[in-house]
Amino acid sequence: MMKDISEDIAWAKINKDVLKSLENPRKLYWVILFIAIAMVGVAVGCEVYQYNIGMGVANMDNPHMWGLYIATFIFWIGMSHSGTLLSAILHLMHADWRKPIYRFAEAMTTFSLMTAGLFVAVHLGRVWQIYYAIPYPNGRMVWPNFQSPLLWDAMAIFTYLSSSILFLYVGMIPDLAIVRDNMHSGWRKKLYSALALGWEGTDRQWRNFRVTYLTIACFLIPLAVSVHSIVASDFAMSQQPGWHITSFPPYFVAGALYSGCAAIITLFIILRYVFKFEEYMTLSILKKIVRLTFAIAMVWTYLNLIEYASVWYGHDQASKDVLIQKATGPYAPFWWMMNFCGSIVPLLMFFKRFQTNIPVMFAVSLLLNLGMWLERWMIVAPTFSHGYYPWTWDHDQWPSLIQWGIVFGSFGWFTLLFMVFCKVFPSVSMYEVKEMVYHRKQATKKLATAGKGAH
Amino acid sequence: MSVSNLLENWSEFRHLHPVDDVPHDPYKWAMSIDLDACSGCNACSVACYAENNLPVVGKEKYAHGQAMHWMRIERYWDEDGREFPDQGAQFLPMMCQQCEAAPCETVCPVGATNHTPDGINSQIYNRCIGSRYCSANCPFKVRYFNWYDYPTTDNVWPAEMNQQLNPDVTVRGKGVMEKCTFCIQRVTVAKNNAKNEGRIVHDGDVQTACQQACPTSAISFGNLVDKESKVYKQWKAQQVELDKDAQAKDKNEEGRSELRGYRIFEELRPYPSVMYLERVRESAV
Amino acid sequence: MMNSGFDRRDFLKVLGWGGAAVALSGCGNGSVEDGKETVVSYVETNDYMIPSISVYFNSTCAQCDAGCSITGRLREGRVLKLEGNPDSTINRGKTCGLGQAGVQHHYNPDRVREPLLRTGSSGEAITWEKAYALIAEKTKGVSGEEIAFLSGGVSGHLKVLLGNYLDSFGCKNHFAYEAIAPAVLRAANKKSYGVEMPRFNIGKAKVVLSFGADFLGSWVSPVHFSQQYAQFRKGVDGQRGVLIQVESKMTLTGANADRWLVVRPGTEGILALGLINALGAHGVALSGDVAAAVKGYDKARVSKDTGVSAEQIDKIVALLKARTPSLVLAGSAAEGYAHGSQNAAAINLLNQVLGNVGKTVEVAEVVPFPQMAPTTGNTAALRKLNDGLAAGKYKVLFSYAANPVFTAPGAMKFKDNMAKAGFKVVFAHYLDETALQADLVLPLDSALEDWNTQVPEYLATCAQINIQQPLMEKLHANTRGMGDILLALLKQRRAEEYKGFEDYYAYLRGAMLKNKAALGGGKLDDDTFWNETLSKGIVKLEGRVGGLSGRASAAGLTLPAPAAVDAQYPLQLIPSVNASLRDGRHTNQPWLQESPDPLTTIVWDSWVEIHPRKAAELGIVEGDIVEVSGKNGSIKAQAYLFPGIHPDAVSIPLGRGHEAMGRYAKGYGVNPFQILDPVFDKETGELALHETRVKISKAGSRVIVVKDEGVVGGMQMGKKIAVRVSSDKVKLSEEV
Amino acid sequence: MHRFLRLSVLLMGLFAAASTFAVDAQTPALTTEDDLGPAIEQPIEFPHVRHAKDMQINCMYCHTYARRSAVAGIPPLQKCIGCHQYIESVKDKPRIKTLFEYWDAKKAIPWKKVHDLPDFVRFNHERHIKRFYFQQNRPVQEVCGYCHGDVKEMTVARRSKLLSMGWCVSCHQKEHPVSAEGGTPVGNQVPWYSMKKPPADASGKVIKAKGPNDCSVCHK
Repeated sequence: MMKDISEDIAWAKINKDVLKSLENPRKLYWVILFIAIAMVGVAVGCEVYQYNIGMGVANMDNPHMWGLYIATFIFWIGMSHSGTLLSAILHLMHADWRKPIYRFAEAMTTFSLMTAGLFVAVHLGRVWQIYYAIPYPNGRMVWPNFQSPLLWDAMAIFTYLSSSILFLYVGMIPDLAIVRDNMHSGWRKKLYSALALGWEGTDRQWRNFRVTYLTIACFLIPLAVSVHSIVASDFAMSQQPGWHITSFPPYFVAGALYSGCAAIITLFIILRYVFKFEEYMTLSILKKIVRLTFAIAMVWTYLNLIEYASVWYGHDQASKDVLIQKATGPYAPFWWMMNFCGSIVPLLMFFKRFQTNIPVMFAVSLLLNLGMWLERWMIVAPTFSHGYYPWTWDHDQWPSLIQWGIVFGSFGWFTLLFMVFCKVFPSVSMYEVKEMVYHRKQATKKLATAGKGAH
Repeated sequence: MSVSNLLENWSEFRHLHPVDDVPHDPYKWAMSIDLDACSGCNACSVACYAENNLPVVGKEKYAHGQAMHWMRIERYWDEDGREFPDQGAQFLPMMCQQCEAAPCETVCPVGATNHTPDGINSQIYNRCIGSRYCSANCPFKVRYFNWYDYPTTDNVWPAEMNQQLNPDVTVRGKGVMEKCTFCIQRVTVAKNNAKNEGRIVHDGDVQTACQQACPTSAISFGNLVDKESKVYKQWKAQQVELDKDAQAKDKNEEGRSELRGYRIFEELRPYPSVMYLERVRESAV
Repeated sequence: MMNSGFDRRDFLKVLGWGGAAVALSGCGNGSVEDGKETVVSYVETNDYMIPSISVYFNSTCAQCDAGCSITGRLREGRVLKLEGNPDSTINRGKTCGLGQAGVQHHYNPDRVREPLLRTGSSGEAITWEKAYALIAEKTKGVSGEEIAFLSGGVSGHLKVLLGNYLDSFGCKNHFAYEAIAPAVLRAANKKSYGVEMPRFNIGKAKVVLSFGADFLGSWVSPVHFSQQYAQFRKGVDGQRGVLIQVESKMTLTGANADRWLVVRPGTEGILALGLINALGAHGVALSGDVAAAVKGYDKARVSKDTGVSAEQIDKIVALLKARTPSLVLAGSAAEGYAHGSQNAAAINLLNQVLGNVGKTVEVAEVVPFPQMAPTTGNTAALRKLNDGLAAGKYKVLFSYAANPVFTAPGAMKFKDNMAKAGFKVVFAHYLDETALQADLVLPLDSALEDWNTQVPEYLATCAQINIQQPLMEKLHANTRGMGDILLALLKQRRAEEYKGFEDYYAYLRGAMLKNKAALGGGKLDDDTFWNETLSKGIVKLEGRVGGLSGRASAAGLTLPAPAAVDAQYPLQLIPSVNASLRDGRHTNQPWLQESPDPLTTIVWDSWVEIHPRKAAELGIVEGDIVEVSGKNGSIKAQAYLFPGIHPDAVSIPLGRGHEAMGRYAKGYGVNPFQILDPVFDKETGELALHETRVKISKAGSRVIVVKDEGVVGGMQMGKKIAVRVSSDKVKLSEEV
Repeated sequence: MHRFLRLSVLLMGLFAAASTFAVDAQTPALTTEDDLGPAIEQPIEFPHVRHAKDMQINCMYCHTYARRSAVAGIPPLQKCIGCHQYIESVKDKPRIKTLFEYWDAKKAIPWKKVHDLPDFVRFNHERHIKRFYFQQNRPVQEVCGYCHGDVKEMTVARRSKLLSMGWCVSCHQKEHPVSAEGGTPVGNQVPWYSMKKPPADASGKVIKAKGPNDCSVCHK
């Protein structure tokens, strides 16, 4: 059996290897960073234009009120679930193998949420009035509408975002202290000193740290589930055919975990190479994530089929029409592509020899995410082009370059944040890896002793 | 503005389902449109442009489905495969149905679209942040979004044209949702005049722009609470009730009913305030 | 609502600040902004001028000649909206979309603002004094025969002044031209009934059989007929009226028919005679000449010629027999052929056979001032003018309220012929195609700034003179009313006679007061009478009533057999008249451009209507750019598959395809006037609009048709949206 | 662990306290809040203090539209001249001279708007005057003063109230008398604008009601 991690890595080496990522990544890092900045530039340009001229430049129309922005918003919200899954759920379940990779997964959570939040703003017709949606005592003496799922959404996202930032930060404190201790003087030392909150590694500190971490983890899990359920209720609570589906919340959560896991595979492979983390992000771990992803893929496929079936065998003709239109109408290529990427491609993960094949898994993970992105688009768009009112069916609604540009740029934005994070903060949790190595050692020792005893 | 005041006034803030709700008093504005009289001439639609400062978006934007006609005339053909439409076409003026349980109202994050005690689904332009959720949830798709800044960058009202703008109606800038308001500016004036005189608005005191223009008088508008109003009488005669999702007509066997009043998408239970009267076609020819 | 005791000219002075300060910003992040804006305040004011309170003034709609009375809503001196005047018997408080758009005619940014004199290829702004002097100079010593005055239909005092002006030269060349006018019908009516325009009482009829009369859309007095139609639908004695429309291309009225009958283009008259024949066979007494005239038109032949099935003819005959009175109307679709007069005569004959004359076809009252009665426009006048121009007969040409360069068939070469006139003066609202050919362009006031009186051609239940008066101060300092211009020109000729009139207003007031007694104001003093007249906007009169000269004659009624198929040009081109755009004079009003065509829902562009069957034969799909070519040119436009058209015909709407006029008109669509064959009605000499034969071919490219309907077109996809019910299943008499 | 629990309890307590405060926190009484607007330079420095305080002229003598229309209006120049042509004593004052210059030129005075609400707001002077001045017989300067402050103490008028939405709403949320003596009975109906019927007194008559709280009443 492959080992998740080698048990004979010296602790000093762990420190050294991880801290190295703060200093000299491979050249590819800078290439990625540069591309990401360029992509963000494109998006900013598009957004400035859209802000000045109006939402029309995105080529949405009546009744195609929502476009890629909302689809991509859901996509990014979905992405964020992987971090919570790995760090909180698997933490509670004592899955040790998560340790080298949960940090970046958490960062992914935070940054994809931030990206998703931006899409809310990008989507709004009058983003400069966004404070109208915030419930606070104000001079206008009016509250926002608490009945609106959109408001729940905003609240859920903000709560989730703040909690996950907290979670990410709290979990990093011991590592920040290590970084601090390894820094020579200078502003960076000051920064890390401040962030480390005077961590000394005393028993008391460790005890409080563990309780706090555990508490936040427990708190985060229902939040993660609720946040995507609420996003789902944006649709499920509406009256539109193709949206008004009871199974949407679990379906959305499954989809979220799915795309999150796929993204973890992608980033896992990139980080492993860029920051030379081969020793920590081992193929054995990759295999585990891949298996997890496969399981979730099947859950998603199941829920997806349930959705189709419930529509098909239900007696709501309008919803059925939307489903038929998805499969046969102008969106058919995307819809079939989504089904292919979401349900067929993951079958590759079933095969052992692919599970650790890095190029294959890289390609698969990208395809899965493409599929999941398409899934969101296929939830949002076809209902608009085939709603209740036939007179308004299907005006020309192909998203404009502006819309694509902003969606495209959001990937750059996410990558930028993520890459900067990995350069500034230890993206592999040093203390947890040490623990892991320690546990591993203990286990091997025990095994050895046990073996001896047997003889 | 405190939380307790929010909880206290929750029911004021939100109008509930019309069933078992507080009855409308003294006003419930409603319409009835006789499709047999409607000739599809578009006068109502143009009158609406004139009254409500609707922007003319131009060919290109119209092609993108960004037209801003609050009132659109739909033309339907028979679908039985006949070669010529030898029974004519069917025209349907479609505008905001001012639903009592409006799907748009519940989803607006800021309450920019909300129900007035008079039963109008009002749209507060300046409160709108442009989430477009209301339109997404509207079964009739009668909400129109300002995709562009028509008054300024688009210069829809160049030179002297802007002098035609109705000062009683806001000129909407970009990013705002808008829709038919039952000419609420006219209703407001009529209500104020009535209040000054210590009475309620009589039938005929207020006409919507479309109703006023309509050459065949197919559109009636009035107060459904007022038993003297034409609209009340029409609804009554057609046995259409505001708070029901199935009417007397539907309960009869197919084709047996002599009533022609119906509301569109009644089964979705938005409880529209607009009743249509079926178009009649002669059976003898 | 109306204020009576005020002097209109004072009212205009009050509004000294014009239309300042219009708040455009509606939805900014608004908060209180102190001291940024200036308050609108007056120097002097009247009691009724209260800021934020609307004032209403009555006037007359000038968008078409139907003569609907309107009420303009004013706020702070700006006219905002036009409503119908409920006192008018013509429109009874209602308006059409075209009428609503009158304000856009007024506020149009493309209006001509200064008198323009051509210098080379460009225009130079000049003063009015100079313009008048120029006209005086150019008309000096010119004989009456060398002057031509082209105008649209005119009536009222403007017509009087115009007549007097031309009289001063001894000129008889007044050409009243309307590109789309029921001129053939007028002649046929004159023959059949003794009057050009009897009163058609749709409201009283139980069956209306209309041969292409689009009375709900653009025919004669559509708003009036629409109301009658509503009444007709509610029914007489509880019996709902039945509308049968016979035409080759569905009009708005056709779309509202209970039975829409598609006939082979031009065979309307044959069907009418066939119906008479069938009525005779069903026991309706026919006089000898009628019986003789319809003898050959048996069901089999009629059915073969027209394409209407024999059983359908039977049904109609049964209905016409059972439900009386009925009403038969002959419309533009029947008129627009070389045998248009014959068609109309045949249709009128049907009315007579059915005994409708005197019941639903009644005599209309006539305004007792013949000098004010409308001079109606027609196309024969254009032909005459064009011939004269081609011969170089005219030294001075005036053109008012007509755009012949746009509306004359291209084959007439009007533009070239016009260049042969020595000096061309165009009174213009826009720099349209005709104005661009002028030597001198004189800018006109809009109808909402100008004084006038108007007598409608079609009078409803009483005779009336409509008053047109300024609803607001002039927008542009250098435009003039047509009346004022004519008066100024008359002063050049007959200074003595007209020196008492300071302006057209004074002339109008004087002329009206002179006939105070006849106008029903005998007991009132001048000011009261005048103020009341203006306040009402209508003068209702005891009209003169003539009699209908009862008998349409069947003599000379010969209808040609349907033309054989022309192999080279197999299709008939039907230029259709859109209720909003008409002959194209309103195209620069953006509301009308964006108001969808009721039948196709297309906006901002022209299209070619093709029957789906024909389109399938030719491999044409919606949005294909097709070339429509005839003997006199070709045009390219997008194809639209339209079930309401005869498969052997194609239809293109008139009104679009301007090369000038303004930002909302120029460059949108194509102008089918340009390819019309110059075929004329044999009796009246009117242009036969429907006689053009064309072929069509795909031009290669394809566009997305800009229209309101979605991809599923006019289908409801099984949803209960626009519902139709058969008449035997409702009881209209019990409704409210 | 105990410390941790203690900390948690403390935090929970703080949260509870804050929430309780939020629940019952009242926003400041906006109606009375003063908010002095900028001083505005007018073409003529019009002394309200002379007219309204010294001369005791009713506000509505000049702002005559207030009781008849949505806007209060600036008096036409005609009205100023109407009095001032007979007041010889001040004819030489520079302000009056400017006034006559405008009159002679027949030019409207370009007064600056002092109380300029945003364009999407519809405020109806007539209704407020009818309600408080005509029906409740409150003194005119008090009624106008609700929104315009103590104009009689000013020369050039200056905004002295907030005129924000919350400021308007806070007054509309007050119970105002609607009894026959000082209210607005409408036929036999009592106008109530919220979904809740206003409280009635012992005899079953409604004596007090809130102002309209319908968004569309004020927003156009």
